[in-house]
Amino acid sequence: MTANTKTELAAATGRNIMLRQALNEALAEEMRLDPKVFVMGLGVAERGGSYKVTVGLLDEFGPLRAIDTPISEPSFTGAAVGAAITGMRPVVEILFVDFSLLVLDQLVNQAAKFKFMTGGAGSVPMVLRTQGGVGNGLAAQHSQSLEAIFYHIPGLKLVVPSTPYDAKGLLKSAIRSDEPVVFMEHKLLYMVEGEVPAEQYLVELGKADVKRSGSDVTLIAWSNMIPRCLAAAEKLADEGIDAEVVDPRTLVPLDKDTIIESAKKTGNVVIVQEAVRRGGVASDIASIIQQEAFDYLDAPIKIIAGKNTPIPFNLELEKACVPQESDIILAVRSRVHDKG
Amino acid sequence: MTANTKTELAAATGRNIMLRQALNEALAEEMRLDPKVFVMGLGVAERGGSYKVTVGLLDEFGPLRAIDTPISEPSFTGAAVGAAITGMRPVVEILFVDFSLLVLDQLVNQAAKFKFMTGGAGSVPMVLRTQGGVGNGLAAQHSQSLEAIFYHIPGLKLVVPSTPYDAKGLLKSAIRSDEPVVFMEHKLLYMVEGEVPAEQYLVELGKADVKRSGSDVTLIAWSNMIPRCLAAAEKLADEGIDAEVVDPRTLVPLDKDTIIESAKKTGNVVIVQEAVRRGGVASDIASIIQQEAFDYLDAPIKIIAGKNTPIPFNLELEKACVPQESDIILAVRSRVHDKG
Amino acid sequence: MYSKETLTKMYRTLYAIRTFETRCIKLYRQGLIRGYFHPYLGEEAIATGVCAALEERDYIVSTHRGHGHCIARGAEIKKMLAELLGKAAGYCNGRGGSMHIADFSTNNLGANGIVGAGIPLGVGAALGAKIRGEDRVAAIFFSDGAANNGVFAEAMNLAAIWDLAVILVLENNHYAVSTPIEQVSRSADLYKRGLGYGVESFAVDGNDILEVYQKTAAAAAKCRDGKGPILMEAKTYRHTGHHVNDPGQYMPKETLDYYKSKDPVKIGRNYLLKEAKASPEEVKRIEAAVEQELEEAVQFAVDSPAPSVEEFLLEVENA
Amino acid sequence: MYSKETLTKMYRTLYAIRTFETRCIKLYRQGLIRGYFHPYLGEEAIATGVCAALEERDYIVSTHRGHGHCIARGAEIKKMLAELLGKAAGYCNGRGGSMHIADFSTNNLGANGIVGAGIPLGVGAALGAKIRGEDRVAAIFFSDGAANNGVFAEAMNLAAIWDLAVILVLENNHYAVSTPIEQVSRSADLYKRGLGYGVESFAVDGNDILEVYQKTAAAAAKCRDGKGPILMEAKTYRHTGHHVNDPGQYMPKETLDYYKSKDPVKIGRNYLLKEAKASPEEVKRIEAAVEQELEEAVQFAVDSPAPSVEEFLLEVENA
Ligand SMILES: Cc1ncc(C[n+]2csc(CCOP(=O)(O)OP(=O)(O)O)c2C)c(N)n1
Ligand SMILES: Cc1ncc(C[n+]2csc(CCOP(=O)(O)OP(=O)(O)O)c2C)c(N)n1
Ligand SMILES: [Mg+2]
Ligand SMILES: [Mg+2]
Repeated sequence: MTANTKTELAAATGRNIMLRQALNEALAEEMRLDPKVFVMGLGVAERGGSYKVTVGLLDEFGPLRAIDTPISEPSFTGAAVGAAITGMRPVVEILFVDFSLLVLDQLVNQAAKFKFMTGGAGSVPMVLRTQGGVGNGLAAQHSQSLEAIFYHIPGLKLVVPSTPYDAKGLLKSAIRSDEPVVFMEHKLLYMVEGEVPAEQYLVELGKADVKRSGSDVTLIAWSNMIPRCLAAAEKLADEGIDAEVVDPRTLVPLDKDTIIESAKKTGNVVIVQEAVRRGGVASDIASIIQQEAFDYLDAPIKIIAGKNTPIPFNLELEKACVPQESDIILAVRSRVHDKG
Repeated sequence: MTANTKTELAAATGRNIMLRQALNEALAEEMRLDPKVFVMGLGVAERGGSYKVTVGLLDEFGPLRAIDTPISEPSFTGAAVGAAITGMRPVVEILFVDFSLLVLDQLVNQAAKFKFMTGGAGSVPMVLRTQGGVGNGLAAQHSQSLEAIFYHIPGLKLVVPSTPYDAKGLLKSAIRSDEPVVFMEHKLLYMVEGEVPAEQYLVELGKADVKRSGSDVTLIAWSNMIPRCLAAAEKLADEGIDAEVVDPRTLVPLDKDTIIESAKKTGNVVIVQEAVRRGGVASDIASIIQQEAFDYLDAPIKIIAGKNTPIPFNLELEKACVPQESDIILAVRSRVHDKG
Repeated sequence: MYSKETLTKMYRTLYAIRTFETRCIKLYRQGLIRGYFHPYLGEEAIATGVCAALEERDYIVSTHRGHGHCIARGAEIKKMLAELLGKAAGYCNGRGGSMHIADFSTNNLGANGIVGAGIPLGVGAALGAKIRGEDRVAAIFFSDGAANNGVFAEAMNLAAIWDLAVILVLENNHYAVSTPIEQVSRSADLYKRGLGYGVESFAVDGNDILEVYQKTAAAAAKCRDGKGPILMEAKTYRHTGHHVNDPGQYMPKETLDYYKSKDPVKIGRNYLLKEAKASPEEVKRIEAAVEQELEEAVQFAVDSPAPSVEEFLLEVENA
Repeated sequence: MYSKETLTKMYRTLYAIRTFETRCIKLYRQGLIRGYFHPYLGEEAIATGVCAALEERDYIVSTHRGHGHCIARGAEIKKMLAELLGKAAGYCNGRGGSMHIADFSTNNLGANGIVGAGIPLGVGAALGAKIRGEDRVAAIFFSDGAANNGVFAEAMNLAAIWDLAVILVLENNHYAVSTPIEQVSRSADLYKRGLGYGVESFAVDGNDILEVYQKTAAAAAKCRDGKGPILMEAKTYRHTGHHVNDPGQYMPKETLDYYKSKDPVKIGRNYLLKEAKASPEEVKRIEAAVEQELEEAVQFAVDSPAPSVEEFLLEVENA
């Protein structure tokens, strides 16, 4: 069963769990269903993962399917690719997306291209789970948002969940995908709670979710920018501005139809992205919308994004680098004024 | 002395050399001027580089300043960063941009952020020379165009020359830059000839060059797409379509003024990029133009880009993957028809 | 003592690789093969000896210099040639070319355009087999240059701590393009690098088919016993430059002559003649059969159609 | 025989690191320090002994567990504290924090948030010095976990083939976070990995300040003679978990007790008392002075202003 917001609510049984628990359930369920699925990474087995996403997997599935690795990211990622090529379904954890910069040869030159280079004969059904975004004073090498890099690479799918419900259903679909999937979590969302039904379900890759429907302006965001957009939307509602919040949930494949439809409806688009503005995914989405909905736009597409800088350690400076609820509210307000 | 097209022509003395020779002159001149400048990479010394860019440097400057390396890209790039931090000006060669995926930790986590992380106390005056794009049957791991990755990283400059004149002047400026610069060459341009003055000159980073001025449509392109745009423009001229061809020459810093000015003048923009469409630099430039020149655009900004696939080995398939002169002509034509 | 059948099979493979590469270089000069082409000439005994000692269920991982590994593993010559010519009937439908041929029917996980990148892939194949409880060895081919890519040390260590059935076959041909190993390693005995990681490591004469075969068979047995991984450095030398267009002037004549005097194909032929008492006529027949299959394959490849651009673009659209 | 002055200086440093880390953990618990904090408690003798044996002109490269290296190299405690508190007066103007402190006034090229990434940086510093013809050694600190990052092998090899003046100081505290070295290496004697690369390699007692000092002095002399690089593995153990919030329950009590019985600070104090015949009162005075400087530094850091957000944003705009 695949789901969208409506069936989500239907399915939800009032069971609230944290996003990290939702991910843990997804892993355990898929590992029970398919002996080819295994997890590996730094401390994923004995420690249960630095963010507790893989807790209990070692006990239930043993050391051959929950594997602790040395600090050899390029090679254990490459090993996952080799295992996938030969029939396994590895779920590799790269502790911080910042460290994924160590494994791009294996991910981009090998995993993403293998099926193509072998004329379709080979396939690489693996998931690379990683985690990004600003936390609380983790500084420049532990706070990046790098989804744009994966987004640009043919052959990779890219998932950026914002809720426990989506995270669980999308991770299960990612594990079942026959192509390599980069699954980007956000460090500030692991402990966020949300409704997750007890029975199993999938969320299809490539289906956006309208997290809030509205008529005045379309807010497009993902991952940790979704809660901020929803909070901003509530405040804006008090001012009589009715914002629609669209969460693509997966950036590859991208649900262009839902995005374009919303843009045409409101004629007014603001894209909110934690990553730096230059060369970010928001720019690409904007370029698509201006192409597909040119005659419907009342004003240029506005992008609110991270500042063009590495992330500083000091908390106040850090805060100033990524879009806050207030930035979203101000941008939408000025935008609605521009219009009228 | 910094230059633009006019002074280029003024300066030019009818001396035609290949782009790889222009690069070679830039390296030799800067190495003579500054003993802190040295080159390292695979075969750059004894072999003079796989594309003959570093020929003669070993003889003139000796083995301490023209250094052949093992196949240890991450570490010799890291060594370049360490040398730069301590006062040298290394010019590292990564043979193919595809292999730069091995060095992104050193380039992105270290070089690009070092000055910032040290509160401005440190600096990394290094140049990473690399080479990308489709050649002739080099297949998926030797044909990528990955400028979008570097473009997204705060702290890196990005140079993408299209002519021998620009290549020489920009490389000299890159070597003198106090921030890390990624200098992206194109394998099909090395043997292209162009006028290069005998006397020394610089081309400033961040200044676009209008390679052809026109009034009907703005073509924005860089690197190997420039010759194709210029050839297309000549054909279009025969049909009475007057195309302007803008070459940013450096993507970071990006000369937005020249781009916006041209867009406002023609009201009609086509961006031509060899890299895949999704998440490419063209999307970002389009998102900037629609923001800055919204009311001047007669039609959506059109992007002609590489197909969303790894590059195939077969030459016909390869050709079909990247924009050809004919694709540019067709796109501009249809665009001009859309208008009228 | 080796059966005549074994020695015949080995010689057939040695000769098949030799003639394949020689013929393809001609095709390259004629412009029928494009792009990269790294001949395996002079190294034939390594692929042949290693693969002869493996079981069908075992995996191999190849390199940019991979034609020999393919053939030794039993690939179809005509599908290889079709790929080198960029034809639809090739192993990769003309999309991969020389550096990306893989053949899953022989558990050949493929060549690689990134030097060293195949090493962790092979370790992962062995890991998967261990998880599934299957008795499969992964033989990973790579050369001296790749031993300087950090993934060599990393991946060897992974194989060691997980006791994987991995044979690291280091084809030390003493060069990375034009860079001699002495210039990029204090010791040219690269097998020593394995010792510090607690990995059984040794060197063999890479031009002697029987030494390679014996040592590989023993290594494979150890791996199946859970005593892997093993690092086997096979000393050899290229008979040509790095790629088709490299004259290789930097290779000292005396060294080249020395290794040519130890030509692995000649050595293999001598084993067949002396050990197995084959007659010169028998040897000729073997060679003739190989040559005929090769010529038929060339014809097949030349005649077979190129991939359809339209279908390709359609596929890309729907990707 | 060591002069009293030398032993005093060393003890002062050992004690300064010990009290700095202990005090900062308090500040962390009070919420005054945020983000990552990896205490150097228990490893003080390594940074102290190594840096005592280096010249001012020499370079060091630090790690995520870097406060000890900073202090041993002579950093200003108050600028370190200001950085840990994210203040404008800090070494990085509050932009780096614990994992990114560098101090160019002492040729400390900085800590690093990427495990192992500092190793090639140090090799590059030594390469630059060699190109400039300067007599400078680069001492590169890293721990057992980093030895499994491929850049360790790659960069050690670069230093070897270029005969660089590099001392690779492997602080083997037996853990990478909670992962014991035995689980990720067949041999816990990581120095052995250097031998295969032709690098002089050995292990020392990382808790014995004088052994570390002597061996480093000898290594530095060799490096200045062009006989580098040298891999020195210093065996030690953390007194705490991996970071401030890690209780470290996975560390066996008996092992921890053993190493605590070999407390480097206590050992250093005994050397001062026995070898240099310092009186308990003298030792107390040294400790009191250290404590006073530390408290003044804490006050300074607490009172000093945060960086201006406006100026920061302006700077970003103009970048
Ligand atoms: C990571 C990487 N760096 C550089 C290259 C370019 N390159 C292709 S083959 C080759 C030489 C490889 O030497 P070696 O590993 O000894 O293999 P051999 O050619 O001797 O079989 C190089 C440097 C590459 N393909 N990948
Ligand atoms: C490349 C990389 N992988 C993982 C991490 C997360 N991490 C931070 S410290 C650490 C442990 C490092 O162990 P070791 O090198 O032994 O240093 P120690 O903490 O013992 O001083 C890990 C895994 C990282 N920072 N960088
Ligand atoms: Mg070689
Ligand atoms: Mg450690």
